[in-house]
Amino acid sequence: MNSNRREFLGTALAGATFLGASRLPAAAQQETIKVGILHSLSGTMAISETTLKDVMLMLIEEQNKKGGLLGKKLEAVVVDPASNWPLFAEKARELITKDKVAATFGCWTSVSRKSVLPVFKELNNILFYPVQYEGEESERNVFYTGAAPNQQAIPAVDYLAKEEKVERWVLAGTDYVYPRTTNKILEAYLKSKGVKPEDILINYTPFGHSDWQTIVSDIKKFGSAGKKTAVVSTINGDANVPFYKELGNQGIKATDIPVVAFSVGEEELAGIDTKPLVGHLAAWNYFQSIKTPENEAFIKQWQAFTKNPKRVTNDPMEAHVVGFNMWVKAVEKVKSTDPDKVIDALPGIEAPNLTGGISKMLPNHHITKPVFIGEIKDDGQFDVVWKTDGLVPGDAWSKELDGSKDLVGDWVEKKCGNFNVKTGKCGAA
Amino acid sequence: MNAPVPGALTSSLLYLDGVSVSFDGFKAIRGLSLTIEPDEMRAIIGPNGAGKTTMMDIITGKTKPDVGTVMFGGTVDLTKLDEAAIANLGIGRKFQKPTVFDSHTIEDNILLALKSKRTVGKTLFWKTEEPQQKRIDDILGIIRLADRRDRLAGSLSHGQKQWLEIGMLLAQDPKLLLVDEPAAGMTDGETAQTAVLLKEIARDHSVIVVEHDMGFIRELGVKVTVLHEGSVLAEGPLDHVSANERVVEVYLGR
Amino acid sequence: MSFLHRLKHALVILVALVAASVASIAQTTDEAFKRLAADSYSDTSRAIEMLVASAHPNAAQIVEALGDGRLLAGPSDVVVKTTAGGFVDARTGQALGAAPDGLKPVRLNNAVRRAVQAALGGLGLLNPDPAKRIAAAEAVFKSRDAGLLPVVEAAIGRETDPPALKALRQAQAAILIARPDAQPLDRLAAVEVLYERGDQDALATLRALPGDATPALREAQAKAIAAIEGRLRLWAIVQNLWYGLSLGSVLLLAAIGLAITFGVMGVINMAHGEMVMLGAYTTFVVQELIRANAPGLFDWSLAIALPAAFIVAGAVGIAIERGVIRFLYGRPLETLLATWGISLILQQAVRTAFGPTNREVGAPAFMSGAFELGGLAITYNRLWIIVFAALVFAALLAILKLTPMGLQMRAVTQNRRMASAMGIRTGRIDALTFGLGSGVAGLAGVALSQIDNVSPNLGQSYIIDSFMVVVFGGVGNLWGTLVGAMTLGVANKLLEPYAGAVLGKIALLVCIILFIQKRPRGLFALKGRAVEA
Amino acid sequence: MIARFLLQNMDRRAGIFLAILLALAVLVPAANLLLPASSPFHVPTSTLALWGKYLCYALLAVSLDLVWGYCGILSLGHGAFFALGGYAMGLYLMRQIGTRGVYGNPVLPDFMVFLNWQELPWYWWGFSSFPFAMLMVLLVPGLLAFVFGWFAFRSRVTGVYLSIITQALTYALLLAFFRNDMGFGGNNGLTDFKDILGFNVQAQATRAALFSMTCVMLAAGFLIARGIVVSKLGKVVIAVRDAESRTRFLGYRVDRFKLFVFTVSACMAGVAGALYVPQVGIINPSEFAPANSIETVIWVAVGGRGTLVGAALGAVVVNGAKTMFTSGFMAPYWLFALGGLFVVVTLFLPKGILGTAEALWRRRRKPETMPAAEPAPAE
Repeated sequence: MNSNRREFLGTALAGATFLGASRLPAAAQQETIKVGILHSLSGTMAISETTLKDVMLMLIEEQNKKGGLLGKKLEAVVVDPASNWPLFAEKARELITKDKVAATFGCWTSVSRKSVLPVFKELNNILFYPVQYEGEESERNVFYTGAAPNQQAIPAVDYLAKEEKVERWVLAGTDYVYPRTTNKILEAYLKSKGVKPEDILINYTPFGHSDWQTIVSDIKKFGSAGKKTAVVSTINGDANVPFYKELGNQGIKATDIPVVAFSVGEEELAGIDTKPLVGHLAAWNYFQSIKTPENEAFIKQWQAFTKNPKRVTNDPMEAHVVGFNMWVKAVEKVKSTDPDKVIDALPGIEAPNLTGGISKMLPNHHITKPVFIGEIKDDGQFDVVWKTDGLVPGDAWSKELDGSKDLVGDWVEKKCGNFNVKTGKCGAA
Repeated sequence: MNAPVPGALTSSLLYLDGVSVSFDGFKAIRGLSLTIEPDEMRAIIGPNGAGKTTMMDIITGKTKPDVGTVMFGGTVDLTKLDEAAIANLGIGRKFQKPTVFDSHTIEDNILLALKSKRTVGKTLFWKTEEPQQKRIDDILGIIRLADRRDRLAGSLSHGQKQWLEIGMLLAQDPKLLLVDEPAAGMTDGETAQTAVLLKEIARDHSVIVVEHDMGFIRELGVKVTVLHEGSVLAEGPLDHVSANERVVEVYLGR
Repeated sequence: MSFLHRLKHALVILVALVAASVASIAQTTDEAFKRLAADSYSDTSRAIEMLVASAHPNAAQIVEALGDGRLLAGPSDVVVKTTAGGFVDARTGQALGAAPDGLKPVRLNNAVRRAVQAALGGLGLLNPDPAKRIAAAEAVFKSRDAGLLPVVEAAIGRETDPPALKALRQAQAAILIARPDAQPLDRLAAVEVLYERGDQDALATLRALPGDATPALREAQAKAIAAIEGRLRLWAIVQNLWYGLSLGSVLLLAAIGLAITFGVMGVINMAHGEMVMLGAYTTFVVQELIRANAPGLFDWSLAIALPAAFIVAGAVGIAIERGVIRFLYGRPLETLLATWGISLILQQAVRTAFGPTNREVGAPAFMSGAFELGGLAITYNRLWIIVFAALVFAALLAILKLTPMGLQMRAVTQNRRMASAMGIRTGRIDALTFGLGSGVAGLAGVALSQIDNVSPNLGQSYIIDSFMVVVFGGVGNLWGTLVGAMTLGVANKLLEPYAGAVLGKIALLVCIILFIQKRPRGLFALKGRAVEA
Repeated sequence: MIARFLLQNMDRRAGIFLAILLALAVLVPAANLLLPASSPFHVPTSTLALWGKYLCYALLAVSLDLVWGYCGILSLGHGAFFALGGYAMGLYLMRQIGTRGVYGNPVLPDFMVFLNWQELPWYWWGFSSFPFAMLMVLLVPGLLAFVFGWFAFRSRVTGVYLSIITQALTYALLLAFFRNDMGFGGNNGLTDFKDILGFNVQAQATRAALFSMTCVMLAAGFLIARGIVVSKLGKVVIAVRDAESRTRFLGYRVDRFKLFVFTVSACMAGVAGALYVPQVGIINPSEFAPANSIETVIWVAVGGRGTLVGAALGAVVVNGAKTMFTSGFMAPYWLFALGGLFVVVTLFLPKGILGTAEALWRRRRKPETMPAAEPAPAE
């Protein structure tokens, strides 16, 4: 009776979405090489990731101007994982199986990387990950163009100890894996350098923490024990603005208690009035203020592309530039975009970074990078006050942690991401 | 069946003494005392704000009195119980504004009211047995809605809802029925029928009827209690109380 | 630091007014200016010492300029860019028409900055302006440089201004206490002075007592430290209360708009946070305009932004009410869904219009910095936000209680049918009420732009807390919202030191959940039969 | 008796819905495993994974519809029960990794190794056993719901207040699970699963099996929910939704009925979460995010509140739309579309897709009757 029409409607709708969902943007012409861009354009991470999407679009456009790759044009496939981790996995699968991308550039947070990792392994494709992270990973299908802890955290601490004579340390971070691991590493490292436990204060705050009054005043207290004190900040992007505002207001000057940050770059500072922060530090592998021909060209190109003469550049953007160029070179070398061939070709590939050096892809799928320490200037830029002489090779596995000190990643000889030098076996066990 | 319980403080079914309650300073009930005998029908009248509805709220446990005793069946202190417990003791209520379950069919409304164990398990695996179905049919007959049993209660007219609610009262088979303005919004014919129905019920139930409609009260022809400002102003046969000039003054002077 | 020793000798000379030979001065200064041009931090620091040592007439001016990055150096000459914007030849001190070409500002790092401070400390002690002298004394107090003792004492000798004298004595004490060769009695007296000062820095100085100290001194030090710590502990509690109040005021601002839309109208407005965000972005736009057109007005930017934010958010609010919500009255849970959709749209709209990254909202002068009140450090922006929250609250209360519009609002919310029967145009009142609530949220946005990110996600981070506050305080009651916000704020801050930020917040949420069990309608619930219906 | 309970007065709609589920359960995996990729009827694994996810959401939606659509309890915290079920499954999957973690630690998961935890926290014990884990999938959400509901319903917290504190509940859990000290992997959550009951979770066959399992569970969940709402208890619950105090005066202990439905629904949500985790390959605290719970409410509203089938339908439609909008040229603007959808639905389809379709249909048939589960003005 009356119900069957109802049914019909229901099923029809269900069917419709089924079809709709199952045939998504069909691949256009065959003669393009597709490149996946997996960065959140909405949700909490859009703040950081949207820029990276734009940078990739710019790079691909440039490459096409140069005649594309292997005689074919590159085609960017943009998806929005919306800062939702399972959606990252879904979108990765979509990029690889539906759009048949040759490689994917994406992810910002560790959790998003962890979420797509199984997909890239299962479907054997390539991910370029451009953000500094906690290390402790070396996967065949992932290339880490951001800094490992030994390319950022440890040099920064060395600088403070040497140049600023710091004896007392506050390790402040957002409560997630990157700060946790980095602080574990730093704690071990500092103790090995003879810092007493009572001279280290570790503090974790939730994401997007906005009321810093108590913590900043605690730091002030901790700093008044008659020893030179510094803060090593692994506070996540969003929470930094209120943190620095509070620092400025409570009158903590860089000359009293310098703060060195690992997640604060030009983009983050663009949201703050930096006058009270002059002299606080950040450790990166790239600064916009670094004067090299490559960098100046890149900045000009970027500001032209975004039609915004004030638009800043930052470290993860450079990571994408380097990663993209490495991928292009590898593809040209093997005359193919076949993931297996490219993966094997990438280690050893060299590409110029924007700071005048030549970065090299290592067997553990991390790259060599210079390390810079910059002081915040009142114009929101950084003034490089220290740099490593050469380029520092990225360690996949930290020497400071018991769990991982015997591990190395080597995809060239050992074909293994976690080879245990003690047991001489792959897979640590 | 309603013989005084041994050891009871009183032989009466319902016994209110010195009950008072106030909302934010406003004394809705002050020192109200009232007793209802088994199988008695009592009409309660009084101007608006006399505390009629509040009295019912107190008896049914919706409102807890500030002071005073409310005993049921001589032994049970109603002030200690919640609505559900009181209802299960056998006190049924019909609201001033008829409240039935609009999105249920008329039959289901009766079914929900039908006397039975009210536990989760029992209702989950409920199966309507023959006698229960018969009882439902009877009640539907009594309230003249048998032919509309599958309609949604929401689709009924005001008067029909009144009847349905009375039917639900019957289904509950309570010892005491509290009926709030049953004749409101009814045609004279319906009103007459309602009076008959209530008298019918009153044969083996105690009933408290709150009503404005004097004609209706007259038809019931029962003892009347006049409430004013939360306490009893007069009590007795309708002619007797309507002769009382205080009452007249209260009604006219309002 | 070794250079401070040289600095010390230099100042001893300076104070003793033994003028070194003109030639040597010229030499050292030439050397110093060369180093300034060398663009190396160590050279710059060295240059500072030499300048001070050389007792060069412009030394103070030069070092000060260097400190604010107003010192331009080149191979040939060094120029001071005056605060007025003119140029002065550092060597001769005579004004120049314009800066010669090929000059680069001398760069600083923290080491150089410290050198500058120390130098200014030394030089400033004899500065005619007492404020400058106090600042200088503070610098010495921090640097604790024994070399400056003679200068300090000399300064004390001629000091007339009491506060400056106090500062100088403290500086002297800071130096003395760390000096083995000083008189034991002096050092004991120093402990006393530091105890008088009794703040974190004093504590730091006392703790830095070297190992040589005599038992008597040790004892005095221990006593002083204990006493100061005790005092500070008390202040810490007060401080925490203050933090609690300021957090409470933020919560109040975020929630009070909701107390109207949700509390008074019963509309669950999930887009409330976005109204706050719009307010913040309005502030940003206003500041941009001011920066571009009338920089002089910058300190007034917030004052100008307030009405703008109120109007923008209020207008959007009215639009939402007329466009969507009015069709949903009596179905509060449906409004929840619709407004949630609206909040998504607003967020993405702002993201598209302003980009996803944070925008900078500057702090006007009167809102930056902090001041000490006893042991209490009070930051101006927090202070102003508290004041602002109080004003907004009072204003709202007045509107609802005193104005005819407020009267009509309450009438409509209490009995819609009756109100319309009395000829109140309920539709109009609804729109206005919702607009008012949204506008107030906009005002909150102006305040929050001073302490938080101005990003499309701004609103999201406050919406839940706001609902907690309103529900906790009791729907439909502004006072409830006030008490609710303050209670939550203070409780949060009192918990934080022990439980940490996260656990503290969790504990609080659990408390609210349990509290609602006890008082299902919040702190200030309406009673009586009216509520049941 | 159970069979009777589940199948009592089965109507056409339910029948067809179950038929569809059964068909999906059989045909889709078959089309995925047996047919060659070239065949036009071949279902790619990605679609399989996608639809597995949708159907988990559908089960969550059904569970929410049970409490909201029929009992009038708008839970803004149902994501919490979903996530807890997911975590229970996640713990099991983590324990299955064994020595295959990057550090090859037989006991500790990787994240515990490099944050040098010394031993496994007690609350991880037993999760290496599948039966125990499955028990927890039901028990943990169920227990939380029971305790929470016992407090809330007994003290008659209703309407908006209830919604807000359910939100507080899931928010508190969100914060708690973010903490690394909790030992649930903090923000990264649990991931990099190897196998389930000895089968590789990545394997196509396993995926297919999980998909079928999801269909079956959704069917089961639907039957249970349906059994409840058509029983007399269902009638009572609807009565509570429409006139709570009246129901009390009839002698029903309203709080107990609410508690029962709420707990059942929570268990159902837990199962949904447990099926969800192995298919998406990660569980992390963001599943507790209040926004997720609100979205679930919206699926139900879109599909049609108080029509269990509609809830499932809504979940699939909204998520399908999300999948489409978040790729290609729409990517930067999809939030407009999604937000717009919610506004439009609440304004013009207050009964949701299914409810409206029904209403239209009935208007042409018998104007005066309405479906038993007509959404009443919520309180």
